[in-house]
Amino acid sequence: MITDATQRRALLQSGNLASALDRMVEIRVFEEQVQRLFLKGLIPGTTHTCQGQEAVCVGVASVVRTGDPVLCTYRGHGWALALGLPPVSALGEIMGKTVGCTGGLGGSMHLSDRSVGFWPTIAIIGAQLPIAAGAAIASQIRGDGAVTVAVFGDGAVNIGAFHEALNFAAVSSLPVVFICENNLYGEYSRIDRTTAVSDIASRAAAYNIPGVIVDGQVVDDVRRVAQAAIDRARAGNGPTLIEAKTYRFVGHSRADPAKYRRAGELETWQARDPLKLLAAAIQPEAPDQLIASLRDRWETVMAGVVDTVVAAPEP
Amino acid sequence: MITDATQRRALLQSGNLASALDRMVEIRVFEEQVQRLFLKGLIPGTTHTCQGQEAVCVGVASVVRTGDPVLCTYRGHGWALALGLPPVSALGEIMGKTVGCTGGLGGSMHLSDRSVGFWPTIAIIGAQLPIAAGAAIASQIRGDGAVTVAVFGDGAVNIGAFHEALNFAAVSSLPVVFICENNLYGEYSRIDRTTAVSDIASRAAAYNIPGVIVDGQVVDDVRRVAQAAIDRARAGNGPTLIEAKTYRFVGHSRADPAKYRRAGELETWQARDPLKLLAAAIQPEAPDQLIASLRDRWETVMAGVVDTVVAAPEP
Amino acid sequence: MPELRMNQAIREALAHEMRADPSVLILGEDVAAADGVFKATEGLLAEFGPLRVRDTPISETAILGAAVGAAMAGMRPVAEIMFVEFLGVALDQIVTQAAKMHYLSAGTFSVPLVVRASAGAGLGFGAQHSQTLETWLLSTPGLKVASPSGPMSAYRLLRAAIRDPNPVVILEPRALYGVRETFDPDSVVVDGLGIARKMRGGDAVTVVALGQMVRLASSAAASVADRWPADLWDLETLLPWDHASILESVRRTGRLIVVEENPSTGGWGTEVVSYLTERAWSSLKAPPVRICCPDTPVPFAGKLERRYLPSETWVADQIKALCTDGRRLTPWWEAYAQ
Amino acid sequence: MPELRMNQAIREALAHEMRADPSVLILGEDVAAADGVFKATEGLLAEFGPLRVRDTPISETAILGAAVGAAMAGMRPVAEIMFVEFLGVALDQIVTQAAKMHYLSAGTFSVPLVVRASAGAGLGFGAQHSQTLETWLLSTPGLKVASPSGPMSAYRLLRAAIRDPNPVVILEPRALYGVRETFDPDSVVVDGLGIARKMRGGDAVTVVALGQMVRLASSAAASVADRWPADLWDLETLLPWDHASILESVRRTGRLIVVEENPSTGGWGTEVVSYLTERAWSSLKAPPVRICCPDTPVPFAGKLERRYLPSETWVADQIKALCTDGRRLTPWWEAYAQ
Ligand SMILES: Cc1ncc(C[n+]2csc(CCOP(=O)(O)OP(=O)(O)O)c2C)c(N)n1
Ligand SMILES: Cc1ncc(C[n+]2csc(CCOP(=O)(O)OP(=O)(O)O)c2C)c(N)n1
Ligand SMILES: [Mg+2]
Ligand SMILES: [Mg+2]
Repeated sequence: MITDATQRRALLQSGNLASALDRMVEIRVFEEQVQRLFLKGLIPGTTHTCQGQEAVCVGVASVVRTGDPVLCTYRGHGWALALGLPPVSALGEIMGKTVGCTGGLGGSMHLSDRSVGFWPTIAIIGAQLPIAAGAAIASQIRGDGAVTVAVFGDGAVNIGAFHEALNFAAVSSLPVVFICENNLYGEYSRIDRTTAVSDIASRAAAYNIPGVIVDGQVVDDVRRVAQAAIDRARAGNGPTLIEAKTYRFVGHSRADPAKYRRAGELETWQARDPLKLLAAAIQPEAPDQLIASLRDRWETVMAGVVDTVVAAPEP
Repeated sequence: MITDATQRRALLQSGNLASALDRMVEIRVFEEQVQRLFLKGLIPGTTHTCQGQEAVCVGVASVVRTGDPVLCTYRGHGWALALGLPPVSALGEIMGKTVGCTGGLGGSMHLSDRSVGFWPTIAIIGAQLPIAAGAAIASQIRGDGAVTVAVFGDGAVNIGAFHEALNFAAVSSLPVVFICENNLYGEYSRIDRTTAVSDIASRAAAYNIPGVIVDGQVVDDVRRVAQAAIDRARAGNGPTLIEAKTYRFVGHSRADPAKYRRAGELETWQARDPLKLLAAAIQPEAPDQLIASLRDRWETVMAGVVDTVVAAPEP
Repeated sequence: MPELRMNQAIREALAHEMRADPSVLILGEDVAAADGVFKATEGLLAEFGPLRVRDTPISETAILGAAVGAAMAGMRPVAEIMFVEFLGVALDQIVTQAAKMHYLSAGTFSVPLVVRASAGAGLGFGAQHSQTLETWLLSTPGLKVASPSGPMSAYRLLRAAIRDPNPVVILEPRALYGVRETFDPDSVVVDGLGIARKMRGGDAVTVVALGQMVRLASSAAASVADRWPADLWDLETLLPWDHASILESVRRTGRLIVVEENPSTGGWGTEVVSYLTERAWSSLKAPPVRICCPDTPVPFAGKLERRYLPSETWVADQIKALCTDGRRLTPWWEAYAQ
Repeated sequence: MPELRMNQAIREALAHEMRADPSVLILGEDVAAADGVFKATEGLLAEFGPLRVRDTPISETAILGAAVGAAMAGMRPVAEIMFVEFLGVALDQIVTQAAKMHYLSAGTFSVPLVVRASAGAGLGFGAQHSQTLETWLLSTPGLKVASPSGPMSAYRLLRAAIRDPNPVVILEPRALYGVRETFDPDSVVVDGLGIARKMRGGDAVTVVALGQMVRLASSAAASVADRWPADLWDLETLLPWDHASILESVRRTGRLIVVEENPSTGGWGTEVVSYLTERAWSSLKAPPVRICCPDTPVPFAGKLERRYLPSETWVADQIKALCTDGRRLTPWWEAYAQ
C-alpha cells in the first residue's frame, strides 16, 4: 500500500476512474470506522463525516495541482484522504495521537498537511474563504500559477465572510475557485429555511462571476467542472463559484440521528450513491461486486490503521 | 417657523411638493453651513454632508409613518432634518452643545430623535442593517404594522452585515425596506473599483427579493418607489432593496477636495441637482428664482440657528 | 424538587420569562425545530411558536444585530451563539452597538438583550471551540457579562439577565450542560446581576472563581478546609463584578487566589487582582495569586487539554503555600520554560 | 536629519521593508490611489504598483482574511484597518485564525502579517471611533500587539513587526499622526518587538505608559522629577510586554503607576499590575496604581472628551502622592459617584 501523501495524490491525478473509485471506497470505509470509534468513546470531542459526498473531494483533488492550496472545513476527512493524506495520519489526528498529521494538537476539525497543499481545515464557518483569497493574492503577485481552492458547505453562504470573499476575489480577479458542497443541510436546518435561494450558484451573479451547478454524485462531472474553473483562474480570468449538489448519508456530527430529514430524502439520495454511480460506469455488469471487493480490501486495511493508531502514544 | 419635530415631519407627509422643495433647500443650506463651520474650526471631529442627495431622504421621509424606525449612517444630517429634527437640534449635536439632540454625547455621526423614529445613526459600515432587521422582528411579533427603513451607502454593500441582513430579512419575510444611496463613491474609491456589480439593486436576486433602481435626484420617484416597498413590507410580503442613484456634490468628509472624481462627472450630476429638478417641476417658468427665494429665507434662518448653537453651553 | 441538568435549568429560565413577559423572544441557529444544539431550548418552539422562537441562518452578525434592533424596539431578545468564538465575526454588534446605544441616544433607547454563548474547554473541541474569551467583553462600559457555575446558577443568572435593562452576555461553560443539581426553580430568588456568591466561609484566604472553575476551586478548598479555611466566592457576574463583597473578604483574609480558565496573559483575573491590590493594599499579607492556563491555544488531545486546565491539586497546593509561607507556586509551564 | 510626522514615519518604514523584501504587500481601504486616509501610505502605489499596494472594498473580514492567507502562503502582508473599532466585524481572522495557525499546523505554517489600526481618543470622533481596544487582543497566545508613542517609535515598531514571523497588530494613536520628530530612519536600530523603552531614569517610582499616554506621562514625570524622579517606561509592545525590564524597575523603585487610555475596568494595565504584584511583591512599598479612563463610552463634546482622558496633572499628583505617603488618588469619577 502506498503511504506517501504525494504519491497517493498522484494516483488520483492519473485521471483513472478506478483510482477514483478506490479512493472513494477508502473514504467511505474510513468514515464508517470513525463513527464506530466515536460511538465507542475512542474519539474525543466531535467528528463530522462525509459519507455520500465522496465524489466531490475525490473529483476536485484529482485536478488540483499538488501543492496548490486547498482550504476546507471541519468536514474534512474525505478531503484529507483525497488530497493524499495516509489514513493513519488522518485517523491519528482525529484520535489525538502523536501519529496524527499535527500530532494531536488540532483534532478532527483541524487536519492539515502542507506537503500536499492541504491547509489547516477551519472550524469557523466561512473563515477559510477570505483566507483562500489571500493565498490567491500571493499567487497573483508571485505569478506562480497556483490556483487556490476554497471548499465550504451550503450553510456557509449566509455568513458575511462568504460575501466579502467572493466580491473581493471577483474585483481583484484572483486565481481562486470556490466550491460549495451543497448537502442541503447546515447542521439540522434544511437550506430552504435559512437561505433565500435554492441554487447557491445563482449567487455568483451578485459577484459577476460564473456560477456552475454540478452533480456532486458523479466524480467525472465534478472533475470536469473543477478543471474548467481552475483553468479559467490560472489564465487570469478570476474566480468561479461551483455548487456541487450532494447529500450526507449520516448525521451532522457525533451521534446525530438526523431526524430532521424529509421523508424519503435519504433513500432518494442513496439511490444516487456516488460509489454506485461510479462503479456502474466502470463495471456496468456488476457494480456491487466491484464495490464489495474494494470494500473488503479497505476494511482490512482500516482495521490495521485503527490498530496502529490505537497503539500509538498520546502526545 | 415650526420647530416641533412631529409637525415638521407632517409637513413633508402632506405629499406637497412645495414642502419637499422647502425641506431640500433647508438641508442644502444647513449642510453648507456645516462645512463652513467645520472649516472655521467650530466643529470638532468630522462631518459627512449630503449636498446633491437631498431628494432621497426627503422623498423617503415623506412616506415613512412617523415613529416607524429609520436607521441611517454618519451621513445623516439630511435624514435628521427630513425626518423632522429642528436644525438647532441637529447642528447643536454636530457642534457638541447641550442643545444638540443628545446633548453633545454623540456628535455628527450619531444623531437621533426617538420621537420621530430616527434611531441613532451608526458609524460602523453596515451595522444598522441587521439592527433594522431586528426592529422589524419586533414589529412582526407585535403585529404593530410598523415598517423599518434601513439606509446605507453603495460602499456598504460589500460588508458581511449587508449580506447577512438581507438574507435573514428575506427568509423571515420581515417588514423592512433597504435603501441604498448609491452616490458612486465609498470614501475615495469609485464603485467600479470595489464592487463586482454596477447596479446594487441586482444583488436583490441573491436574496430572492425585489430590487428596484430609482432616480435618486427626483423626489417624487423616490417617494413612489419607497411607498410601494413600504406597502409591500406592511402587507407581510417581506423586504425590498431600493437603489437610489445619486451623487454627492461635496467631498466624503471634512475638507476632502474630492480629487478622485472622474472628469466632468460632477458637472453632469450638478445638471441634475435635485433642487433644480423639483423646482422646475413646481415652477417651470422660473425654477432658479424659486430656489433663490427659498434659499434666502433659509440662509437667514440658519444664521439664527448658528447663533443659537454657538451661544449654547457646552455639556 | 426536580433534578435538572444545566441545559434544562436554562430552558426553565427561558420558559419562565417567556411566560411572564410576551416581549421575550429567542433566536439562534437551530434553537427552534431542533431544540438547540445543547438542548437548552427544548420544547420552546412548541410552547411559544415560531415568531418568538426563531431559527436563523448561520449569520452571527444578523443574529446579534437583530437582537440589538429588537431590544431597541422594546423586545427582550435572547440570542444563542453556539460557541463563544463565533462572537469573533460579530463582536461589533455587542461592544460597539449594543453597549453604546443607551449612551449614544442620551438614554432614550435601551438595549435589554441577552446573548447566551457556550464557552470553555474540557470536551476535546480543539483550539477554535474551547476558549472562554471573557476579555473580548470585559472592558466594555455599558455591557454586563456573567458566567454560571451550575444549573441553579445558570437559572438565576439567565432570569436576571433577561430582566436587566442592559445588554448582557452569559458565557455558559459547555462542559457543565450535563451536570445535575436538585433545586426548586420557583423558589430561586432572582436578585439581579453583580452579586458574588459565597460558596464557603473562611478566614485564611479569599478564593475567587468563575464558571467551571468554581467546582474545581470548591473541591480544592474543601480538601484543605480543616487547616486553611478559604472564603470561596463564585463571582457569577464578571461585569460588573461584586467589588464590595470581595473587597470585604480580602480585607478580612489578607490573601487572594483567583482561579481562571483563560490564558495567563491578560485573563479576567488581572482585573480582580489589580482592583483589589490597589484598594486592599494595607490588608494584604501575601501576594495575590492567579491560577490560570498557559499562554497557548487550547490543545485537542485529551491529556494535553487536561494539562492545559488548572487542576484541583494546584489550587489546593496554592492555598497551602500562600497560607503557610505567603508563597506563589510557579505554574508548571513557567518551570518548563526555565 | 529629516523631521517626520508619525504618518510619514510609518510610510518610510513601509517603503523600507517593501524595498528590502518583495514579499511585503499592503492592503486596505483607500491605501493605494488615495494614499491612505491618514496619509500613511503616500506614494507607495506609485513606487510598488497595484499588485503590492492594493485598495480593497469595505470588507474588513476579507482584508484580514486575505492577509492571513497571503501570510500563510509566504508573503508579508500589512493590512490597514482605518479605525481599530472595525476589528469588531472581523476579529475572528486575527484571534481565531491568524494567531492559531502556527499551532494548529504543528508549526508547518506561520502567519507573518501586520495589521495597522488607528486607535484612541482626542480628535472628537465620538464613541464608535475613539477607543483603544487593546483588550480585544491582549489575551491571545500566538499574537503580538504594539502601540507606538511617536514617529520614531512607530517607525521602529512597524519595521520590526513586518520582520516578525508572527501576526502583529499595531495600534497607532491617531491623535499622533501629525506629531513631528527629527530622527534618521536609516540609523534606527530595529531590535524586534517586546522591548520596553526607558524614557527617563529614576528611583522613586516606576511609571509605565503606552501609546499617546507616553507623552503625557513624560511631561508629568518631568514636572516632578527634581523631587520624585520616575523610572519612566514606554511599553511599546503590549504583547508580549517586557516583563524583565519592568520587573527590574519595580523591584528597584518599589512603586508602580500605570498610565492607560482605556476604561478603568479590565484595561490593559490590569495585566501589568497583577503580573508585577504577583512577582515583585516583596519589593513593593506602596500599592500599584492605575491611571485610566472612566467606565463610559468616549464622549463627543470636546470638554467631555478631554475630561475622559487622563491628565498630566493627575499623573504628576499621583507620583507625588505615591512617593510621599503611598497613597492612591481617587479618580474624579469615583469621587463623583460617592
Ligand atoms: C461562524 C460559525 N457559526 C456557527 C458554527 C457552528 N456550525 C458548525 S457546522 C455548522 C453547519 C454548517 O453547515 P454547512 O455549511 O452546510 O456545512 P456541512 O456541515 O453541511 O458540511 C454550524 C452552524 C460555526 N462553526 N461557525
Ligand atoms: C466597518 C467599517 N469600515 C470602514 C469604515 C470607514 N468608512 C467610513 S465612511 C466609508 C465609506 C462608505 O461609503 P458608502 O457606503 O458609499 O457611503 P457614503 O459615505 O458614500 O454615504 C468608510 C469606508 C467604517 N466606518 N466602518
Ligand atoms: Mg451543508
Ligand atoms: Mg457612497
